[in-house]
Amino acid sequence: MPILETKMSEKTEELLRIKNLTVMYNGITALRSISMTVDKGEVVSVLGPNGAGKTTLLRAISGLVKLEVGSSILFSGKEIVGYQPYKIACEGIAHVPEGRQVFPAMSVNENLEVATTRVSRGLRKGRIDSVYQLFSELAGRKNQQAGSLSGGEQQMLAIGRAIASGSELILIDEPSMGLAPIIVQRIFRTLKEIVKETRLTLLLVEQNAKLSLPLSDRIYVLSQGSIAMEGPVAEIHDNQMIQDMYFAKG
Amino acid sequence: MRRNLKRIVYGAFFALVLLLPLLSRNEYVLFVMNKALLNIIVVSGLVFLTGFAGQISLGQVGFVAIGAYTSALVTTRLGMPIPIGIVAAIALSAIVGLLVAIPSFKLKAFFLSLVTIAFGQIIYLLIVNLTAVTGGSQGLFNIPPMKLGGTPFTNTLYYYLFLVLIALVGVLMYRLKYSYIGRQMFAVNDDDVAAEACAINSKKTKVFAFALSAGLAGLSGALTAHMVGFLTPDPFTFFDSANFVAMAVVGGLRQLSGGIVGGLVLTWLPELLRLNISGFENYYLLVNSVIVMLVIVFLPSGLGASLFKGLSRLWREKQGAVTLRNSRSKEGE
Amino acid sequence: MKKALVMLMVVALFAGVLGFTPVRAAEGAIVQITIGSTKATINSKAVVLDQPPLIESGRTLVPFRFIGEAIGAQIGWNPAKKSVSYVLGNKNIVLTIGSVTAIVNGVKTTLDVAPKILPTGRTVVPIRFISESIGAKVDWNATTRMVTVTVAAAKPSWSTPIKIVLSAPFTGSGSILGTYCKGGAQLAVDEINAAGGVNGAKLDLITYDDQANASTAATVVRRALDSDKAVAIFGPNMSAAVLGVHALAQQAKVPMLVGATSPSLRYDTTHNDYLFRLRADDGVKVAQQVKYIVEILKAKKPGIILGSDDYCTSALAVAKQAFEKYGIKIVDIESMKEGDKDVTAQVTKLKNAGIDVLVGLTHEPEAAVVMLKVRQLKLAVPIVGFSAWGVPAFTDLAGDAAIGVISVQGFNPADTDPTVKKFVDAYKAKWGMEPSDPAQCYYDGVYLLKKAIETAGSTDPVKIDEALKTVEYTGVQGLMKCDALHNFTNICYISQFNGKTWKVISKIP
Amino acid sequence: MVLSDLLQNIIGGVTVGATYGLIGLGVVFLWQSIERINFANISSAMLAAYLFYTFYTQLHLGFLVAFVVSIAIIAAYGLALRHLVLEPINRHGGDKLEFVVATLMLCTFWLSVVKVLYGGIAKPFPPVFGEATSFVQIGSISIPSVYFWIFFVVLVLVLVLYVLLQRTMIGKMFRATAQNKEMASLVGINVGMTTSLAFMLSTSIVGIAGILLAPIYFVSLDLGGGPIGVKGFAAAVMGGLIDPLGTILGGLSIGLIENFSTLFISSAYKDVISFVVLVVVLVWKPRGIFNWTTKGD
Repeated sequence: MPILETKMSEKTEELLRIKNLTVMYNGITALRSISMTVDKGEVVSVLGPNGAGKTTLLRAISGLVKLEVGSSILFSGKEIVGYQPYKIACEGIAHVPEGRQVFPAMSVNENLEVATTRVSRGLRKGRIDSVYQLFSELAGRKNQQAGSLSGGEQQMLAIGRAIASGSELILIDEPSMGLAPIIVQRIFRTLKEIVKETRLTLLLVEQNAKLSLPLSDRIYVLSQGSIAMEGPVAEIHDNQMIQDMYFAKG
Repeated sequence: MRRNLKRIVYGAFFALVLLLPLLSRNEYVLFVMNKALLNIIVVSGLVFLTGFAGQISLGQVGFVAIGAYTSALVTTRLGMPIPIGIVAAIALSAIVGLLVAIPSFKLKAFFLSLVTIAFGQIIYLLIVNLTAVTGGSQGLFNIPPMKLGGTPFTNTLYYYLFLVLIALVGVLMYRLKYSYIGRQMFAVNDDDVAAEACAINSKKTKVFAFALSAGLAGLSGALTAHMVGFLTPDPFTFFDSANFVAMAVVGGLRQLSGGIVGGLVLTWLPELLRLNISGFENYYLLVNSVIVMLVIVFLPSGLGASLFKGLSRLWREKQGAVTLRNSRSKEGE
Repeated sequence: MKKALVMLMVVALFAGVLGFTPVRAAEGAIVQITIGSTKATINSKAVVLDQPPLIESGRTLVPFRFIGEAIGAQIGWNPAKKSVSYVLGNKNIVLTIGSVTAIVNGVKTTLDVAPKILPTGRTVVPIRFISESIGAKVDWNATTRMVTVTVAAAKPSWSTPIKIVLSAPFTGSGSILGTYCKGGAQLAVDEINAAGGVNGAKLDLITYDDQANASTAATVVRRALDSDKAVAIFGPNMSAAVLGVHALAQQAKVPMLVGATSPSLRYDTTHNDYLFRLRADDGVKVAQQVKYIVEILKAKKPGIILGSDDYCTSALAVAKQAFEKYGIKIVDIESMKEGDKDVTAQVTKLKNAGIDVLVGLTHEPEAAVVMLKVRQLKLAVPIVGFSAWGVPAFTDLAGDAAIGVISVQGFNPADTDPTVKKFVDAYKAKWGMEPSDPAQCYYDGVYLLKKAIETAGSTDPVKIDEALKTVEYTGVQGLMKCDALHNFTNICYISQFNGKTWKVISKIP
Repeated sequence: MVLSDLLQNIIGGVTVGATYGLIGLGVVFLWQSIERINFANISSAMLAAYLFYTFYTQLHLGFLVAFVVSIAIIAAYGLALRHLVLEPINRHGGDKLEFVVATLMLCTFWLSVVKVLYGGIAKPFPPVFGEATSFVQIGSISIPSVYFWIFFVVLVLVLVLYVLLQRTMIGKMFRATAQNKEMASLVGINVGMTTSLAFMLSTSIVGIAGILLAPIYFVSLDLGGGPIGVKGFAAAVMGGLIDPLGTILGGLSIGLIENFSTLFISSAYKDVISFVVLVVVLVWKPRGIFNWTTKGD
């Protein structure tokens, strides 16, 4: 065993550790003592049916929902429960919420700019340019109002904003929702590229497991507010339930 | 024991209400009390409109003015009997209320409140400028008082008349609140779109709420005209509308009692603050506004709610079904 | 904390309501009893005694509780000392059963007959002694064997302060006026009190804010009449408010002295014996103004800039009539609202109408707005303003733009008349500012009231009212005497502003 | 009606309208950030005018000092407004309507305070923008010199606000918060800070407007309530409550409507007409007729 342990610490560093996370909405338990970890450089997917609490999980990490006593979220070893959302963002967790939330009355460039508050002044332009390299569609629309972009472009902008922020962990919620398949594929291609090149840490919520699994290292399956299953992609992928749920033809 | 206490408190309250004209032989007290009762009628309408149907009106005094001038003109210029004047007042205010409701289909909260402000101002300006009809800023005088067997009503008679009317309004409101239409209103208030999806015609309920509150305001205006005997445009300004909304909020928007508590407290407060201290004539409105602000900031659910909470704690009764329904929380907003 | 606040409010509310309930003081009563009969009357209402009155040593004895209640006294019974006490107003009587010594207001007095307990167990007391000690009159009719006790209604005593109420605007649109109304009235009250009051009694001025609002004024006047029991009311200062409330004063038979100037308040329309105006009405002033415009300025095409409230509109009504009398047509009337700050369009229209004199019927700040625009747009005609144009509240704001403006004034602080000068100096010393219309009118009003009370020899409002109709008083406004229309006519000035003061062109007594 | 008359009226309408626009800006900044309407918005104008009057005329502090100190106090007042009115109401479960009523009462409160401290008599404003009777003659048109100050300051203010909002990081953060509060906090913007900024910006702009307006309105209670406040709201509505430039244009159009309805219809009904126009605009284009911030959507 000691050999394994050494190996672990060499290979990975724990970035996010969630312990006993519980969320109640109006007396209904939305998440029940969730415990999970995300290592640095890892891509972790969260699967689960509608209403399983996937979005709530991401919102809980970002500090947008009230947590029950006893919940703990360690980010880089630091307890962030009770932080205001903007503080959590400044710690280095970027959140791409579902529904492509851009600032509609601001230009593409301004959308990226306001996300770079934790980047030092001199490096901001470089980070923004790197987003334009990843999403060349946006480069040509720098000064266009974000509200006038197409849905796919808005999603790219939302992801680009997270990348521009220089966060260590990016939470992405349903990036494929409501987009044409071809655009979804385009976005996931870029995500794959990012993961490969930058070894960014991703926590991904995605209904479409066909898209997310190839990207992921590990999976958590949420069901009715609890973790039903977890493990490396290779193991879970063969699980019958997952097969039925996400890969069945029909 | 507790139950007896409850009975005693309520009994004493109702006895006080019923016997007030006999306890106090002071005409001034009765007159202010009558004004408070008239305000209660307007504020009850506002509580219904705002608290139950979720529509804001910052021009309610416009309806009061329409009611007051209608009844005054019908009785003085046309020589009709007072009841006809009052019915005409209610009808006209309610009809104008229907019209003001139309913008509410499209507009939300602040935008609607601006429409109502504009409405109130337009009515005020028309009163001031249509001198031939309204007497302009000089006003209308010699409006006939109500009569009982040939002799004019005393303040005491007005007091009991208004009490009866308030009781009727209260019963009407109570029945509406727990009727189909009342539940629809809660639905509209909570969520327009969802209510629409449930096949509730939000337009109809909004129109109804506007017309009802306007009609009540008109009734109050008409009664004021006959009780006071004259009309000038000055009690019909924007600040008077704001004062009515303040009464509704201070009383509590979520209970029917809100109108009563708010109307009573905010009519009496400035009168009580008119202290006999030299120089205080400059300060009493300042103190009044501070007290109202404190109540709103620290008791946003209103004095009425807090009062009943305090009373029910007094006799420690389990909160029954009715109170539960009363205290609907404001999740929808 | 919350609960405490709520309870506090509720308690305050009810305490307030009940606080206004007056303790029943002696309200005047006539009590009649017949010897040997249990039937008696109080204010001609029949009551039944539990013990018929009896005569002992020529004195009538009645049950102690009955007589106390009948005359409205508070009754006390001390079983230990076997003493009975009566308190009414400032009178205090203590009798002891079986003793001929009584104590009236702390002074020992001897009775003819001692109070006693009858075999029936009833305590009886001598009616004449009790009644007379309390100040009532006792009559004995030997044939009907009837005793009549007459308790006079409590008059405002000369030793208590004489309450007068001022209703004036302190908040809202007319708040400028309230300051002057009170300034004038309070100055007079303080001067009178410092000089020993009215026949030794101090004046007590209670001031209420009526917000220049007729319906608030109605509440204030009721309060003055019912709660404060004022012997006279000053104000309201706004004509519409007076029209709304003067009937209340009439019903209560309390004189109301106002500075409001609308012609509609004249006696020939109100028929109110209790309403007096402390100066000439606008009919007089506007007539002077129009006379000046037509006869001196020889203007043929007057234009009017008009405010929207009742002061302005009622002045317009008079002006229209006055011009009509001269056969002159007003060529243009442009209106503005109180608070308006841009009158470019109005002044443009007046200019284009070719007017040869501009008549200003607005309040002070609007007058300043108009004059600045008149200078900007170079409307080069004489400007004749109504009384609100003849005050510093206008000239301070308008500055140089006001130079040359002619105004009809009810008061000119620059007048060299010694009475005026004395008033202006005293006002400046007390309030740190120059008095302005209508301060002088309420100042004179209080002195007028003092004279009326002295003439009447009473603080009974009805008698004061009678006296007001006859007294003459020379004050800041000149000789004041009630005319047939219940106006105290005053001096009026036509003056022109020279950049510093109003130079009097003519003084019309 | 000659051309110079028309021009004269356009200038009058535009000047008064610009002031409505400035007042409206105060409404816009608060709405943008917290979607609340401060009905005591106009009180800031009155308070600033009286503060300036106190510092300049009574304490002889000099123009610049008096101006800066007054506006600083007004900004601090904005901050206090947030922490003493908005936050407690939210904390105790109140909502938009409670804020509306509390600020309505605040309006009365400030009027009473000023009335008690300074009396009800309007005071002449010190001639810091030139004498009231000094006019600039251009051809047959004569313009009071203070009008140029108003144009100048409105122009500078709009420019400064434009640069602040469009070009600086803090301005962009402010706009981002206005458009999507939750998203703003997720990208690391301190929403609490931008809210405070909104309050301070809102009261300061109206405060500056107040000092600027005082030569026209005088140092008077008229600056603290009445028509100007309502017309400020109307200007904001024309800009859809979010577009600053649209608000200024909205104010200008209200000023012009007022002048032209007096000129061509009736002076008595000019306010009726402008209120009817307001209602028509609200019903016809509830998002504002001068609102270019969001297209489509």
